[in-house]
Amino acid sequence: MSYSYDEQMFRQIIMDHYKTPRFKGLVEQPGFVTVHLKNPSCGDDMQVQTQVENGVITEVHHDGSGCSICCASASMMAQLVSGETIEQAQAKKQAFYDMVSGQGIDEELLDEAISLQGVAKLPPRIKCATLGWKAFEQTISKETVEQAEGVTIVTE
Amino acid sequence: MSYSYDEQMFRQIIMDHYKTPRFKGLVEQPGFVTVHLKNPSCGDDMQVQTQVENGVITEVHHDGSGCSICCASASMMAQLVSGETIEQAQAKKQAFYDMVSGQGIDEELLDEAISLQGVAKLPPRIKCATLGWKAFEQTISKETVEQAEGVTIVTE
Amino acid sequence: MYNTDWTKDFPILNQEMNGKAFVYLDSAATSLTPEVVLEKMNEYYREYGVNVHRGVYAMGAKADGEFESVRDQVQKFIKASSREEIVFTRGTTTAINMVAFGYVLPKLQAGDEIVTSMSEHHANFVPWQVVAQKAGATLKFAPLDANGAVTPAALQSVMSEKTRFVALNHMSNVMSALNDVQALSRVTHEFGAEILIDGAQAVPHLSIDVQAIDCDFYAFSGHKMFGPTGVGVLYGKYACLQAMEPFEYGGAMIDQVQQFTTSYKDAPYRFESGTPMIAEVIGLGAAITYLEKIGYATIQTQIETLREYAIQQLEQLEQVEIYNPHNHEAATIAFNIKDVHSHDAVTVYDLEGVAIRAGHLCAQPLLSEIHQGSILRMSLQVYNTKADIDRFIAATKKASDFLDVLFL
Amino acid sequence: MYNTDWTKDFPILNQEMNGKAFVYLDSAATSLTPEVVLEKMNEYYREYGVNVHRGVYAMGAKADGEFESVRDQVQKFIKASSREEIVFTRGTTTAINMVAFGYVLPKLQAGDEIVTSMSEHHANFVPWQVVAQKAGATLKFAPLDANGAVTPAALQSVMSEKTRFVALNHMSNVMSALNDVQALSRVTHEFGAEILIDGAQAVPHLSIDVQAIDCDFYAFSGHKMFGPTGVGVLYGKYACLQAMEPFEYGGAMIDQVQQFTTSYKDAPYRFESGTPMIAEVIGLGAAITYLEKIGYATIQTQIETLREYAIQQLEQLEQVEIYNPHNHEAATIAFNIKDVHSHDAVTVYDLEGVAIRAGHLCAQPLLSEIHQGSILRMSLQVYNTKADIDRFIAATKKASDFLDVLFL
Ligand SMILES: Cc1ncc(COP(=O)(O)O)c(C=O)c1O
Ligand SMILES: Cc1ncc(COP(=O)(O)O)c(C=O)c1O
Repeated sequence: MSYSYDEQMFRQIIMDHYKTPRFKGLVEQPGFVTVHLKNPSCGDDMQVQTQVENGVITEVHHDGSGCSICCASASMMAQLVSGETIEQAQAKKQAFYDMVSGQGIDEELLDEAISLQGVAKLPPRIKCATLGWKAFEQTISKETVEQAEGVTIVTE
Repeated sequence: MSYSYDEQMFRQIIMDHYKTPRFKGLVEQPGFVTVHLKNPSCGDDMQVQTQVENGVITEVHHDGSGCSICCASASMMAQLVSGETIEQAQAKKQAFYDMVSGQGIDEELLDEAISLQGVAKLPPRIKCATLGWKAFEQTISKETVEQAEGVTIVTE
Repeated sequence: MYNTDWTKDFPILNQEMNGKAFVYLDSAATSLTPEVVLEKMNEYYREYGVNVHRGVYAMGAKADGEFESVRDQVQKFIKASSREEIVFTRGTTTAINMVAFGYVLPKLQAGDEIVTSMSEHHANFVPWQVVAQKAGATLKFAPLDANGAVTPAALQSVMSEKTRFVALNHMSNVMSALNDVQALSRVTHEFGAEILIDGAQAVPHLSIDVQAIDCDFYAFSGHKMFGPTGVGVLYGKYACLQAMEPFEYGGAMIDQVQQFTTSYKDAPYRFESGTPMIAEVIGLGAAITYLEKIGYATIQTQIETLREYAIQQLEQLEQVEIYNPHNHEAATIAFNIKDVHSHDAVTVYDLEGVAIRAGHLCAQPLLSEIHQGSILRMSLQVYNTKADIDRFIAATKKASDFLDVLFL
Repeated sequence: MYNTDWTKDFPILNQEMNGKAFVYLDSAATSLTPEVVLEKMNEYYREYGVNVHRGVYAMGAKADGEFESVRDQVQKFIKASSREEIVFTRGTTTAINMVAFGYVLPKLQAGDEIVTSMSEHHANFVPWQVVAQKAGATLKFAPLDANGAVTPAALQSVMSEKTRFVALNHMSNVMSALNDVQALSRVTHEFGAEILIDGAQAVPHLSIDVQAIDCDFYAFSGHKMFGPTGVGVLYGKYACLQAMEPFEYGGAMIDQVQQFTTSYKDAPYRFESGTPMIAEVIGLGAAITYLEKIGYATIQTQIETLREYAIQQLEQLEQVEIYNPHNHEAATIAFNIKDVHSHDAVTVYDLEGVAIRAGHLCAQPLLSEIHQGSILRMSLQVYNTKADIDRFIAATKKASDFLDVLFL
């Protein structure tokens, strides 16, 4: 990993999203797709709720419990994809997966989420970092939604 | 095994009991205790029926199917214990167990059954040789009868 | 690569039995286990022998990874469409019981029919008897052809609109007859029923493609295909697995446990409760790798050659009665020696150092079909040699003099 | 003798984790496996690796003998009154399910009561939930004392004439509280009910005498007591076993199979269908021998010493919250680090080479009792050392700075 970073800043970003998550809490409204995912090995538990209109992600919510990496990552995810087109959101998701599997960091797409780049060196934690993204991915992919494993889907 | 024997004679005795078993076939009369034993590893299957009056074994019958050693041994057993006192029958049983486990041969007690002494050198076949004896033993031992494993008891 | 000097991979072949070099002709009961499988299991215990599925530390993740990678391996090995269709079990017996009691029984109604055959191993027979009895369903038997196989027409002849489930073997364990399981699945599905294939004897000998077969379930054991004891596989179409009730309840298979209610994980994890057979699953992976390195073509050629060689010589012995002479893909020869009880015969082989099997072979229904109380079976695997057959034939010639064993 | 240099018997202790010498503090999940156990299993595969129970040839008789002699060994080990009271299973989970579904469920009537506790492992909890639900019975929970134990009085408080069955642990897996199972059995029997003891955590630490306890069933796993994966034991009083329905149907457990009916062997064989876990049972025998050579006294002294040493130091760290400080016989310390999610903490330990467990520990009911979503558990076995504790404490001190792991 050759990207230079400010460790202090990254710590602050992560703790901030962990302690004061953005878009946390689900809504009870029609028009949302909700996906519930769990990481059985550690008990992380994440629900992500998405509203899509005309190919644009108009709203994203998340709720769940878990470790700092899981919670902070979900919050960053919600912030990153809100208001984006599906294509753009998918590009960000892919950029995040690439980063945590050590395949390069796209600062432009990932913005604050680059603070989690250290996860690439912690294989058992990659699942934590991607849980929110995986749930999000399923909310927007009907096909995946139907086949996916460990998914509870509430389409209202 | 230091006992000297006539191999040819032993072969004849065994084949004779195998082909023309004595006391074969069960009876349907009151006063008999019947024990049914199986050797699960080879499918040998043996029923022995005993009538005891005043401490004397008045009648013994056996029926079943199995290999030459199992069938011949049951026939010899029936012949050996018929008309004996329980104590005497038990002594013969013990002598037989001793012989097939290589602990000496009591020709007086075992008579023709000494023809089976070679079983001592065939550990997997000891169970065949003793199956009829084991069933007999259980017919005369109430205590064993009650605890025994793999036993069907018909007391009439 | 595997060693063509088989004694390197299977040191047990260097053992003696009753003072004679050991000839193993009982691979249909359990195959010998190659060194690579033992090494892989030892490696688990010596290098990362911790529990799986909860490993939040690196060594646990390593154990998890090795364990779960075998699921991928099995998926490819039997060509399942997804890794989630692979359930690790204790063996074929457990796998079939899981389907019988977790899938079939809950759906059965009185009057429904289950079809099996008289050539099944007890593991694929008794569970269906019990399930039928519990549900008030009827057990029907597809008739066998002269080789002991179930033809598609034979299956069709006993199917009806009441048939809910069919359970048949891929290759039987006594006659070693090969069933056309693809056609049997088709017939089953035409009647709207579902089918389980007992592959315990097939997997060591044939390449399996569960999607081509289109069966709903497929079961096999590790110990018959160069793997360790204590492990087997249940394949199920994902929708079938998802519709199946758990067989055992406990850790690892749960989602959330509350005081009065519990939710379960999705298949296949819902069927793997408690600490799994970790070393055994890892060993199974090594066995599959080993088997694939040898290749089914090599296995088949070797077995067919040896079997023909043995059959030719047995046929010259008039005291020998062969029950499956024409099953050319078979890995077994089922036979008896006239007027000699199988148990008398087997001791003769034993003292010659030759291990073959005698008895009902867990196939009492088949034995009653062929009117035999017990039987002899020799069975082959790739590590057998022509010399083994010669030793086998020499012992066969002595078997009529079965009392000799008492006077050696 | 065992080696007092434990790395000889457990070469895994010479491994590294994340570049640091490996410290294993997760023996309650699975114990490490000594070389003698591996050697004994390898010996089976290399010297007589054939099937059991049908071996009519010498090598089969050898396998049979080795396998069955472990039954005698287990009988003596837990002081059962006969070898026929010992059933080999896949593990504790299977053993408990066998009793739940084969013994308890068939007897239950609507309105009956089953008693368990909130400190049970899921393996001794979920089956009873399911059984109660299927039968329309009520599940009741014996209250826990401050240490997480079920006292006889606590059990008594929930017993009634409707109680049919009681299922409690001997030692719990999180708090490691020791139950007075002899007194619990007495209370159970006073109400005319029967009791199963889950001994999975007790057997590695205490000498068991099932006759003194007078429990009706006792279950444990090999892999937690130096044995291999894939094997466990169900002890049952013989009359109870004889009254229990088979759990799996197939080969080896049958007496006679006819077309429509089957009769079964007596216990314990009726419960061991199919090819058993042969190598694993033989390995279990070696594990018992090993454990007995070390002796429970040595194990207990070592664990108690190390645990006190660890507790003393943990108590000086104000960020640490210990849930079972007063369980002096315990082999575990259950704790959390304030304001640190257990999964964040465990990575800190991991990177320090220290393996401890985090999560719900297959004990969600207990966690809900102590109002924790997840927890940390370190657990000890005889091969642990004072140096291990020092490493553990050092890691604990770093755990509050859990984000450091991202920036190493
Ligand atoms: C108390 C207790 N019971 C049951 C089990 C389940 O044992 P196994 O996973 O070996 O079936 C465990 C092990 O995790 C345990 O600690
Ligand atoms: C055809 C067939 N089915 C099932 C089984 C049972 O397999 P296992 O004993 O491994 O459970 C066997 C093995 O004996 C078999 O040959």
